[in-house]
Amino acid sequence: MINLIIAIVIGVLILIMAIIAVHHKNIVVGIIAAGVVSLFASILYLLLAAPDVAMTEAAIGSGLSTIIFFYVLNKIKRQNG
Amino acid sequence: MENLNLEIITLITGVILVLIGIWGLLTQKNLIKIVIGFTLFDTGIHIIMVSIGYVKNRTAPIIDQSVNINDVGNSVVDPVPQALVLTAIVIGLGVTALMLTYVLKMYQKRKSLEINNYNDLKW
Amino acid sequence: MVGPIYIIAIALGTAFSLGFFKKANSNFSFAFMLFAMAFMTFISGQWLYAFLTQQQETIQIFTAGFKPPFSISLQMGLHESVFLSLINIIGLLAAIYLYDQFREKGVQMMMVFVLLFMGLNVVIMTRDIFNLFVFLEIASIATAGLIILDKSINATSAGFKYIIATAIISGILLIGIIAIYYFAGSLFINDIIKLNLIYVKGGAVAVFLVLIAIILELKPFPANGWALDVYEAAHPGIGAIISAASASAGIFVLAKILPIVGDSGYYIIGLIGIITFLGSNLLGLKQDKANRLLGYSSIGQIGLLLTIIGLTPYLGDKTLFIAFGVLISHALAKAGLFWLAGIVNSEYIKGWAAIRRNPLLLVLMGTFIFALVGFPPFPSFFAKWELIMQLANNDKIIWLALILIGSFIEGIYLFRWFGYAIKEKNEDLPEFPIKLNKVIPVSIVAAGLYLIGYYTGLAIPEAAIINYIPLLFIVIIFALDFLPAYVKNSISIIGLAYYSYTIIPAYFENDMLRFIFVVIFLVGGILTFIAGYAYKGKRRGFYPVALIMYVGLVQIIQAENLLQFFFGWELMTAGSYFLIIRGKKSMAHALSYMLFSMGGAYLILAGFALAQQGQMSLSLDVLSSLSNNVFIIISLLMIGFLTKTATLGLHIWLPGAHGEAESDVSPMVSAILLKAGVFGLIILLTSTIKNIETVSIVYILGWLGAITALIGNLGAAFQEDAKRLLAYSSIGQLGYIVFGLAMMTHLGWLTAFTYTINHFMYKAILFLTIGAVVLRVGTHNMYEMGGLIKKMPFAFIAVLIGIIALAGVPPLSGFTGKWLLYNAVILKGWYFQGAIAFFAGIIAFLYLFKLISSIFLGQLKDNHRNVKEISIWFIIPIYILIIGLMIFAAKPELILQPMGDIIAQYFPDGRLNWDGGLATTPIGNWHGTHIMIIIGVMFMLLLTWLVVLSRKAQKVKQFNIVYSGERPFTPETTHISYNIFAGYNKALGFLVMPWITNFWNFMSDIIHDTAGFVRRIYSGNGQTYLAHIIIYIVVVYFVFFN
Amino acid sequence: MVKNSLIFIVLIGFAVLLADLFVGFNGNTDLNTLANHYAVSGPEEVGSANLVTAVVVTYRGLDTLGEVTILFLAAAIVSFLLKVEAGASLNRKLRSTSEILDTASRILVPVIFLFGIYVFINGHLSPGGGFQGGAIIASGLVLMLLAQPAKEVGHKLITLVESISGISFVLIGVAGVLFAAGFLDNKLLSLGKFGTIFSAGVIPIIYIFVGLKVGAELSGIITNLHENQNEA
Repeated sequence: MINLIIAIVIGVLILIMAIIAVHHKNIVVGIIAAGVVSLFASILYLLLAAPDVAMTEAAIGSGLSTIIFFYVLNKIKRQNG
Repeated sequence: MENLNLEIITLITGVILVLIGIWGLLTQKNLIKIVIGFTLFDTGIHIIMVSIGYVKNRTAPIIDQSVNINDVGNSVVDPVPQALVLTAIVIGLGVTALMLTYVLKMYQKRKSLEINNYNDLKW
Repeated sequence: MVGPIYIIAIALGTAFSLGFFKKANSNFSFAFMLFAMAFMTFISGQWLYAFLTQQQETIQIFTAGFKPPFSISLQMGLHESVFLSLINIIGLLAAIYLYDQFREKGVQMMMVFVLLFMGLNVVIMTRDIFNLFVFLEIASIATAGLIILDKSINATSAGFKYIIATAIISGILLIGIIAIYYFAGSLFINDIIKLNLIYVKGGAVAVFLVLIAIILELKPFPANGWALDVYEAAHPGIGAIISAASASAGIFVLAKILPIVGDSGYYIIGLIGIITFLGSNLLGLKQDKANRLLGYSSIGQIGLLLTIIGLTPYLGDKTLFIAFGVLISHALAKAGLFWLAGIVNSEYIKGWAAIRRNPLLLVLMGTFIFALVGFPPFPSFFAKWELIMQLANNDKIIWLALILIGSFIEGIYLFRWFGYAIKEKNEDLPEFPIKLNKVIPVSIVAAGLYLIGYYTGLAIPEAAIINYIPLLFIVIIFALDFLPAYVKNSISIIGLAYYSYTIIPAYFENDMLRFIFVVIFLVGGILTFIAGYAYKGKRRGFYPVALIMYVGLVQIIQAENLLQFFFGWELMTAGSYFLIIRGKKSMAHALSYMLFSMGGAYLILAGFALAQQGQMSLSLDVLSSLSNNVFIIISLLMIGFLTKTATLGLHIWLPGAHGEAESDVSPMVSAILLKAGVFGLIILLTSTIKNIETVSIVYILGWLGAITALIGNLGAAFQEDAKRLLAYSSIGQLGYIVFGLAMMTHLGWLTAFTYTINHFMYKAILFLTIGAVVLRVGTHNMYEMGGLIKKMPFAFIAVLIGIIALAGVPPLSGFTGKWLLYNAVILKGWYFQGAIAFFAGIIAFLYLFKLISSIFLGQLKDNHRNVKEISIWFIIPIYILIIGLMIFAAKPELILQPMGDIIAQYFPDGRLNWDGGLATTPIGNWHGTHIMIIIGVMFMLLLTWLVVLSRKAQKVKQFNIVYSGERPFTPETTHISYNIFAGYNKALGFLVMPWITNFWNFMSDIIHDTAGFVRRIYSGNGQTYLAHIIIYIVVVYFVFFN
Repeated sequence: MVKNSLIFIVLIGFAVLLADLFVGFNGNTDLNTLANHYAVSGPEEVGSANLVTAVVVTYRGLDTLGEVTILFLAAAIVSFLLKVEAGASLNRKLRSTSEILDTASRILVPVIFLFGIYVFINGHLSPGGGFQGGAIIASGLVLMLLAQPAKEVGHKLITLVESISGISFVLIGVAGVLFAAGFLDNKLLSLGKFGTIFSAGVIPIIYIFVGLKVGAELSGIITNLHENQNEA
């Protein structure tokens, strides 16, 4: 039961974050929000008895992926300035 | 709450995430936002996949102290979707990295992140 | 044998090892990679060989030592080995072709390249649906990597569009796969097939998602903008791989997952396919960029393949053969064209005119274009034939029509493009370097097309008896193209003479009807070739194409079945197209000739298909035992043949095509080629004579023939260009022939045959003579000539005899024809039509008079003071023909009597009675020899009288002309034949107003405007393309699943 | 926004499609035959305590090979795209990093690397494996680069690791064909005692190579982006 409530809360958070990621004007916020979506997703995976997937999502989806986004964004900003 | 299972909640989350991702892909004009849309779409699919492999009240498909070695078949969730998701996540990362590199390259050429500025090829 | 798994091991090992060579010599890395590609080709090739020759059984390869569904398994069977070999060979050739790019871009590109092909290989072999997804991803990511080899902004943005589109498609595929796993509990394709998921709630949607994703990978219209941009922007070497290799793999994957969908999938795929085929080709019409055009054509061809797959239930066990023929032609030809695009390096198709600086490349391009359109002897020809026949057998008439329409549209832009390559100005186009490593792959695929075409032909019993030896002879002539023209001319004449010697005697004994035509074709061919000695230099390319036409013509005569007939028909069309386009200003005319011919050929094809429907035979005899759709079949075939006889409405190609052709080509395409249509009509009418439907059709045909005669002659009368005049005259003459045939009486047919023989002779004489004169004076315009009688007496006499014959004035054989015609008309009772034909005959005098008066009489032009008599090489054939004409005029019974016996088989009543040389009909009689003698005597008397009188004649001085003190602004206007029939024009001009030309132009405009409008959906915006994909999925889903 | 409303309608259509797809989904109560086989016979057949690992590395080893290949491809393409064209100016603007970050990274990076290695060596026993381990190693590298932006990372070393581990992976697969029952067969080595480090046949070895390879590939992508970062 507690799992259910956590799942619902996380699910709603994921969707909110996803909407922020898509619609927020600031790209940096968008990228972070997308990373948070991944992070929350990995919690869902834990709930779903998938620790392997959770680890991978955390390391790759919210970690490396976000870093790559930032590297590229940073590079673009530098070129702009 | 009787019919509301964990995996149904996550499945719905995943489906909506997929839709939000596609919405982002189709409506955002900023190239990076489009790539973000793709990652959301991808994550949504992964959540759907893991949800499908879940079996109620079972543990992770790892045989340790918590699992009765003689009754593994009745105590763990389906390992196959998890294995597939592992693969899919890594593939998704490769694709994302590639997309972002393209975006970078496009920006270097034209100094714009607006997708509408890359319509030279048409008809 | 080396196991298929080593394809993966070698490719991956190579790709991973290439990292070591980052700084090492690139040539070494290249050799290393090339070796890997060669090894992959070798493995797939040896399996193919084993399957074809050693009854090798299909094998399963289990990875990880477990049987499926527990582990991933691969399969190697005949079909897999065919596709793998095709893909790997293209890969190997592409690697050679891309050598410079590899050297420039380094090892990363080589890694990506090898991995792309490994991905495609596994995609074909795997039997696991998730594994399929992984390796499809490998292939599409590798493709995306190759696209941006070209670092231009367009290539980068196209690459971005490509990668987001494929990422979305893969995502859809993944959802489908996981849902299938949920419903089936397995990822092993064989297991999934057994479960019939389509009947499970939700399972059907899962299957749909997988199916639509695979279809989307194949770029269906209109959700394919991303792919078109890629074709346009990527290096053509990459375009070749996407179009040939990746698309082939995609088709295979579709065929692999199709059993999961079950029978309900066929309909969707067929519909998607035909929409893609039609839509893509339609939009191709407006395209003027070469690479993008190739993209449209590629997608169109894939659409055709989808259609074929979708039609599997109707094509039965022929499906594989048909799909193979279309696919192999598409893959090889498209790879070849893309590679050529890389060599020519011209963005716009007009720039391809540069290609003809290198004749070999031009021939290669022609090979690919004809292979794509489906001409013999390429695999696509036989495939298309089987496809159309099977569709007819299953009563899928609409599909049949749509496929032919799509093929026709594709032909329009392909031939327009080819026309630019042959004829568009190329003086100021940039030079392009020709590298051996680029030409070799192109040549190999072209050779492959011919070779595979030959073997596909053997697979159809009706085609297996086709005589390929004449075609081999043409290849030899082509190989000798470097020799001077007179050598090739002699070889060609010897070839035709030998050909005649081997086949003519048998026809003389057994089949008088075919004998006449084969003599016209072959003896006519020899005579026109004699004129070829007048040409100096090498005359590159002339002899092979002329021989193609003759071989095609003879094959029409020799054909024992419909397929052979059509084979010959298409060969003849191809050869004559090349002959026509050789003329100086022929580009547009050759295109219009080709389009009418192609349209006609497709009608004939459709007619044949319907005719053999349900008869289990392709023999020509099926035409005589029609039972269903008789009216439609006869109409289709008739219209098809009438395109070649240039009957009213279908004639607009002729004046330009004949008028602008070279001097010795005009008689070939006029006196000889047009008879192919007549022969077709005769075959059709003799076969269907007993069908009641024929009656009403030939009634219309009769009117058409008569009006054509009138319009043709009127058109000729208003011409100021001598060759166009003769061309229009041909339209009129063919109108008489059609009119005669349409009467369906003994005399009517005799008339038609007489006109056929006559037209062959006098039109050959006139065209040869006028052509020879044109060669001397350098213009077609009659008002720029004049007074040539003294310079060219032989030419004058030839034209004089020619026009007397043509006009139907006694004593020459034209009169024979006319006399027969009026007898036939009266007996038939077609007075109105007869009146029109009679009126047309009067108009013929007008233009014939002009022909002789304005060229040979009157004042000699200043600039023609030094012209010589026409070439002896023209005089020889002309006078041989004149002798023939005289014999036919004096002794018509020699031919007409046996002819009458033939016709009597079909029309025994109302025969012409012969009593020695005296021919009698119920309404009169005539004696060719006597008339000849009488008129000859009168002529001699008159001539003597004139000679005696002309002593008193006064010579008119050159400038003894007075214009009331006025100097004409343009001196030509004072020429007698300048606007000579202005008065008639006022009276009858409305009849020759270009109604028909306008009609066809209007049709063409409508089609082009539609294409121009529809293609705006390809806005160039990657996001719009994504939206197309999603909309496509949703629309297809709701159309087919709700 | 007409266009956006159109897209919205299409999305609703797509949502209906997905709803149709999952309308019967009510959660599993049991494993299907395939999963049950993996769960029941997996430990015996493959010897891996982590069933996901058993599926990833052995049963579906070809997928994993393909997946590694995809990362490899991505790394190659990124490196090709970001290759500094000869003659491009190399004016490096380096940010100063704080002493603390620098010191912390010096201590942390080796620990992170070790942790990554631990994760992929134990992939057959506990959650984790080659991908996770490789990703962790790559994050260590990121930390290092953040702390010391001027640091040159040995491309040669990365390439070498990448190539050698990739080739080894393929060779193990081929060895399976030659000496055992098929490509990537796990029984090339004895399965050992269930639940210990040295068990589960070649899985740990493959996972080491996968880990190294993934780590190298991700590092390759990141260093390429990083170096490009400093060259404007």
